[in-house]
Amino acid sequence: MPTAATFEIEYLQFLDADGSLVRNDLPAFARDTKQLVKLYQEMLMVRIFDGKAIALQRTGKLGTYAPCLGHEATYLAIGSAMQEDDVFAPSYREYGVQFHRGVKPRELLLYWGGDERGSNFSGPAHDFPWCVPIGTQCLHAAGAALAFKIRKEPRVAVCTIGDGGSSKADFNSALNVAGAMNLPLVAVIVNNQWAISVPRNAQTGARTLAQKGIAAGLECLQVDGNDLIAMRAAMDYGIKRARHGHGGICIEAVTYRLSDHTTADDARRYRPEQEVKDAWLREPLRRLKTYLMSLNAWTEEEETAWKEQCGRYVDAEVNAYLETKMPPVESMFDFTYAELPPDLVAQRSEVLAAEQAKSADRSAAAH
Amino acid sequence: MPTAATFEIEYLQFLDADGSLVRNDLPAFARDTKQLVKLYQEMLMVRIFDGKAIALQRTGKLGTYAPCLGHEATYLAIGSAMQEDDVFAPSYREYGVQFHRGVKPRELLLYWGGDERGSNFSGPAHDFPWCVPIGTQCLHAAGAALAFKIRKEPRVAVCTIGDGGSSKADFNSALNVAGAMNLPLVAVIVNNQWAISVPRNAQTGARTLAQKGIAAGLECLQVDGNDLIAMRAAMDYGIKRARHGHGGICIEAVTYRLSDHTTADDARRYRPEQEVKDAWLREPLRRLKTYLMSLNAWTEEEETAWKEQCGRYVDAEVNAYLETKMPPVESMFDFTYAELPPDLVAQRSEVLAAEQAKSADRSAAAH
Amino acid sequence: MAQITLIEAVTQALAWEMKHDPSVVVLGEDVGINGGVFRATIGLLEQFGADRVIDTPLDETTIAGITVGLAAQGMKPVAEAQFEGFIYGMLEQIICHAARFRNRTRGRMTIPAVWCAPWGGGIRAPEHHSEANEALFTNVPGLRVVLPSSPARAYGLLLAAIRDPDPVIFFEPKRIYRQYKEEVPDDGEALPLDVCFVLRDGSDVTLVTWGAQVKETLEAADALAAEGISAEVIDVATLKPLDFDTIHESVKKTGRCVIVHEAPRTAGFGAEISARLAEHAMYDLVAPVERVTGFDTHIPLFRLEMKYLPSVEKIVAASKRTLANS
Amino acid sequence: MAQITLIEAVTQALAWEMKHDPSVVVLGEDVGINGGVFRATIGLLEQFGADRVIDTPLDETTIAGITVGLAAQGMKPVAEAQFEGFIYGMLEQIICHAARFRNRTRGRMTIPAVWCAPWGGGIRAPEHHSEANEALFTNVPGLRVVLPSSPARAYGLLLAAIRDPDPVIFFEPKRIYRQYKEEVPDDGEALPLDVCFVLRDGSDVTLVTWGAQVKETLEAADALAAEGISAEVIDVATLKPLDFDTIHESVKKTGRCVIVHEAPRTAGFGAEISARLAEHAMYDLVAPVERVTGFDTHIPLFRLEMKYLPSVEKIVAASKRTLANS
Ligand SMILES: Cc1ncc(C[n+]2csc(CCOP(=O)(O)OP(=O)(O)O)c2C)c(N)n1
Ligand SMILES: Cc1ncc(C[n+]2csc(CCOP(=O)(O)OP(=O)(O)O)c2C)c(N)n1
Ligand SMILES: [Mg+2]
Ligand SMILES: [Mg+2]
Repeated sequence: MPTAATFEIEYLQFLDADGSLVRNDLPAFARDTKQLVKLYQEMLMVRIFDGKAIALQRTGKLGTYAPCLGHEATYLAIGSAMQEDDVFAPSYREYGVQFHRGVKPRELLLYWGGDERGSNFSGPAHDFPWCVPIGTQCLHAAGAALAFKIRKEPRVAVCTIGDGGSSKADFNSALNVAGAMNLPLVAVIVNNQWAISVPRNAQTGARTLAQKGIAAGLECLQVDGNDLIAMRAAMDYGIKRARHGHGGICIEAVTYRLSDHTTADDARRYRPEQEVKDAWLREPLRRLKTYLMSLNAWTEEEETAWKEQCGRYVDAEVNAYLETKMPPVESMFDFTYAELPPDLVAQRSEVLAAEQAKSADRSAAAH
Repeated sequence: MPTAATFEIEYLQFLDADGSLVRNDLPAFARDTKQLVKLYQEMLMVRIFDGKAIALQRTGKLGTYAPCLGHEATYLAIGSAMQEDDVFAPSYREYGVQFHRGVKPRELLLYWGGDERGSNFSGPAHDFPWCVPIGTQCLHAAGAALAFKIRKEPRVAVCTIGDGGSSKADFNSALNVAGAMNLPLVAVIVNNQWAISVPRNAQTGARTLAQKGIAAGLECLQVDGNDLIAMRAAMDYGIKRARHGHGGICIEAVTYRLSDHTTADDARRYRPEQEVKDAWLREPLRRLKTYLMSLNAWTEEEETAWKEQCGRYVDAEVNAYLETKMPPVESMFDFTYAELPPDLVAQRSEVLAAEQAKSADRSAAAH
Repeated sequence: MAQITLIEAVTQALAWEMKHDPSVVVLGEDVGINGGVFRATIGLLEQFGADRVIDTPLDETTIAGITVGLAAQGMKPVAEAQFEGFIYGMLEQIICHAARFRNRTRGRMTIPAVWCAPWGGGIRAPEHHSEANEALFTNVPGLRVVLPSSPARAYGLLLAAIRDPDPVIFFEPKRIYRQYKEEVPDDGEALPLDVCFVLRDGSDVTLVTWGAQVKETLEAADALAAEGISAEVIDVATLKPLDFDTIHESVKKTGRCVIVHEAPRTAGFGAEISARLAEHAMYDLVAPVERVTGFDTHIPLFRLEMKYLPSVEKIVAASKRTLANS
Repeated sequence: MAQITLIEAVTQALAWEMKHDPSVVVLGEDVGINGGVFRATIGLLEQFGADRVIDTPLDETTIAGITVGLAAQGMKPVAEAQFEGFIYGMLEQIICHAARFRNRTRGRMTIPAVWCAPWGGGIRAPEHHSEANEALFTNVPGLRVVLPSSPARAYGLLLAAIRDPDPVIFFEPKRIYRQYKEEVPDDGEALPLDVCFVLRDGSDVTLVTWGAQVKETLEAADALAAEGISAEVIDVATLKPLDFDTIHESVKKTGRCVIVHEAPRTAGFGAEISARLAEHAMYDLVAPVERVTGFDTHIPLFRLEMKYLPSVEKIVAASKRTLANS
């Protein structure tokens, strides 16, 4: 039969699980070992923060928390490939991207600590807040990309989504509109193999998740998401295309969720221990460290020193979080509309009155 | 770079626009010219009905109507390839499929005539009613397919969707779940090039619509939807695979909407006349007629006689429709729940009382 | 100055605001070359180009989601659902994001967007083209819900909706799109989004309504007047946030209230107005509040739809009941 | 006989019905091996297999749509939204199809399906895990909306919901999933879907509520009793269709009514109850109806959420106002 169309999806990897190069066409940025070291340090920082956050939750000082253990390479690749005025639309665990873009750990903790002020963060003001409704952030990124196109700004919108989220209607809609309107959208599927208890193969019959982009006429690429170099190369490629008006791309970052889904989850209920053990052999930090040490660009001493520095930094951030005062009760009203309508004004003063009465009682009782 | 996956989408055509065979591996059914003649006759009947329905609307005897001019081959191929106990989930203009499955023109007219009773039709009771919210019917078909799989019934669910509808989130969700669960779903994209005023290329950047199935890991096929033989061969192929547990397929039927979108639309506002003229050269009836006449299986005399027969049949159906009494006013309540709750009982008697009062007034006035 | 219809007023407002604010864009299905299936956007493509009058792929989820993205990045999108009955695919984005971004980010990111849709029954349209589903939005904090009922109010309220810094649901009563024309100066003057409009003064009974039912309600007021009953008619116009004071003031005067809407009665927005009267006007009321509404059924296909919709007769009868009861 | 919690009663009802009706299937995200994020479906996969306990792809549109398809083809699906805050992607299918198929086809095709979701706030969960959005459904004809508030009612009402020939929205008040245990015989006995439950008799004031607020409302009744005020407590349980008679009978006796719900006040379902009282019980009421509800804001993240939710204090204060006023 005549052929209507053919497609090919490539797989990109530079560093294998053991930290040896599998190809010799290293991209320019990767020849700058200083930069690689810096990114490795940031990856390590994220991991240390992650562990600390879990500890906080376990001791009742934080609400439910979604760890990012194992995703560090993917996230730092995304963060470092983006420019400040590009827009990032995350789901809820892309801390590596966000720290690189200026979000403070204390803000992240505030968010998971049940305080809206965490989303008013120090990262770029045009970056989107954490997004809990799966997939919906991808359309925000597409809308941002459309705004850039309309205003003829050389900016790119990047969104991240999980393997589970790649099943969500919104994600496919975002890819489709990006293709239909030739938008500067870089969509990264962070395939960590699990959507809570549902394995990647239960999400779709597609051989790769990257091929979701074919339905939208987008460029597609599958990448070893545990390989910082490959992932960064993929992001550089996709962002450059998008910034120059060549349209969107769908990148599948193949990685693994080494942690529970969140602190409210117990992965042992549904996930074979052996699978996790094997995944640890492919995790992103070890291989990059090996590679950097093979170049004599990093030493165990530096590692130890850096870990201590991270510990101090994270502790300081945690204390800043713990010392944040409760938000005033009226703040629950103040951001519902730009201007409070009469109903809300009345409800607001009702609450304030009640609060004052209570504290009056308390102080009365005190005397 | 290593390749993660490759895909190829084939294009299927047997009869070209002029009615000559472009390949010699005719499928078995197509060698049975009697059957081809019968299907040609049904296509002609649909076209004659279509024109009549438009005339009814123009003369105020019908509500808004969605014609199917140009889609006849696609529809009869689908209808004739399905078994009675397969399930069909249409959008709103697949009359050729439905007539073949036993829906009566009078029922169709009742529906467009603003009467719910039209959807309680004589076709298979398990077939879905017309579906106005674009794309949603595809998930009904997927659900039906899942029911068959759970009950281990060798049945297939077929849904149709437009080129515009192929952008709708639900459609992609239906393909994805069919792939993920290996469901017997045959999804046919009836690509008639227009979604009201929006051309196919504004819907997606995808080169073919068939490739939407790649995102879901489905088999994909692009077909000349104006070629009854190719379209029927594609349906036979897809239905057989599905029935034998080999999973779903996404078939793009390339055709053309020769009419306005509906009687409420004026395509001249947005569509070049020349494009329509050219499309008429590829329309499905002419080529099949030419082919059948070249086989001496059909003559002008038979054509004339058959047209008259269709005319009489359609007129009878139209009269049956026109003679249908208004539904009783209380019928607006009676199918809201299996059993009417007190509120509705009260509202229902309220209405009946008002109606009786009115008719009392009228008869009083009459004396 | 030209006399224009309600839908022409919608177009006029869009054109004015697009001319004066480059950040305003219109997006939806068939809003471009076709000018919308009701012609609400006719001429805009020619005037403002395809970058600002955007035909989207056929997916309400897409439209709603990119609208949030556009608005979050400094644009002022006016998104159209082709009919109110197709707005459901937009709800996750409207409820989870448009209505919440300001609150979620403590004001860092806001969504100054408008969602328009032709609304309501009575035009002999196919299924899903005749809903009155405003109650989907009136319980959602952070939204405004607006329903104009005249050319002038359509113009002024749509301008206000586009300029409002928060998301607005703007339902257009399609049954009265072309009911009558009136002079609507194209002066860019917005109307307030936080008041009800008293369309007719009266002393015996207050008739409260919105959207296309304003037509029947005013006709009912005439019929009542002919029988010496003086009805005050209020067009709520902005359902959320509700200007209850105007309604309350009127009921203080009349002591009676009939609420008219075409949505199903149970948990329709009329319930909120009736509830507030029960809570704040109990001692002003001399008769129980009445609701004249659609029934608790789906609006029937068009052979029966007029039997479903509130009628002048029903409004008159309900008004008389409030008078009989006292 | 074992004492079980509300969520264990949900599981017990699902298991009973799946055992006795092979057409019942459960589908949703993480309902399989994980047994649901709250363990509502724990053990079902082992008992009934992957054909009947179905982990779906992560897409609410998919879940809702295939649920309609399954139900239309002879199955009785119980679809789960992982949280009420993720149900929006299901609305088009629920409103346009589940609620309408019987009417659309004149009874030829019906949708005997149940949509379950954990519902409401107060568990210190992340954003979108604490909504009370029942008002999205109560204005939609063809639906039933059910909210159990005890293990026994969860068991009996869920059985009734699954057996009901029409679509049912079944919200589970997650805050009281494990509040207390009670004996719930696993006897397959369903409870009626069309009545309110009078949980406590009283003569001075009627407290009407549903879901998790039943807890605070009963505590408020105790507090009032301690001050010599006799409060009747009604659990509405089935919001739609509403059993207004039971509420009306109570108010005839008490002359006072306080409605308690955690959803935002404006256009929350409390408005419908208040409205019906205004319309049918005006002469029975000796004091204006009161509503104690969530504010017209989004429920805050958990640092402030308890300040948002109705409290025993607020219910007691409102009850006293109804007494002071007369
Ligand atoms: C619309 C919606 N449905 C359900 C959920 C509940 N939920 C939160 S995370 C999650 C799994 C997400 O898996 P994946 O997309 O793979 O991302 P990951 O958490 O693995 O990074 C689910 C079902 C949600 N947040 N939003
Ligand atoms: C969810 C939804 N959105 C919008 C519409 C309005 N509408 C009806 S038909 C149509 C175009 C459909 O085009 P296509 O899918 O190509 O099918 P065709 O009519 O060409 O057969 C639109 C936008 C609808 N019916 N449902
Ligand atoms: Mg995942
Ligand atoms: Mg089309």
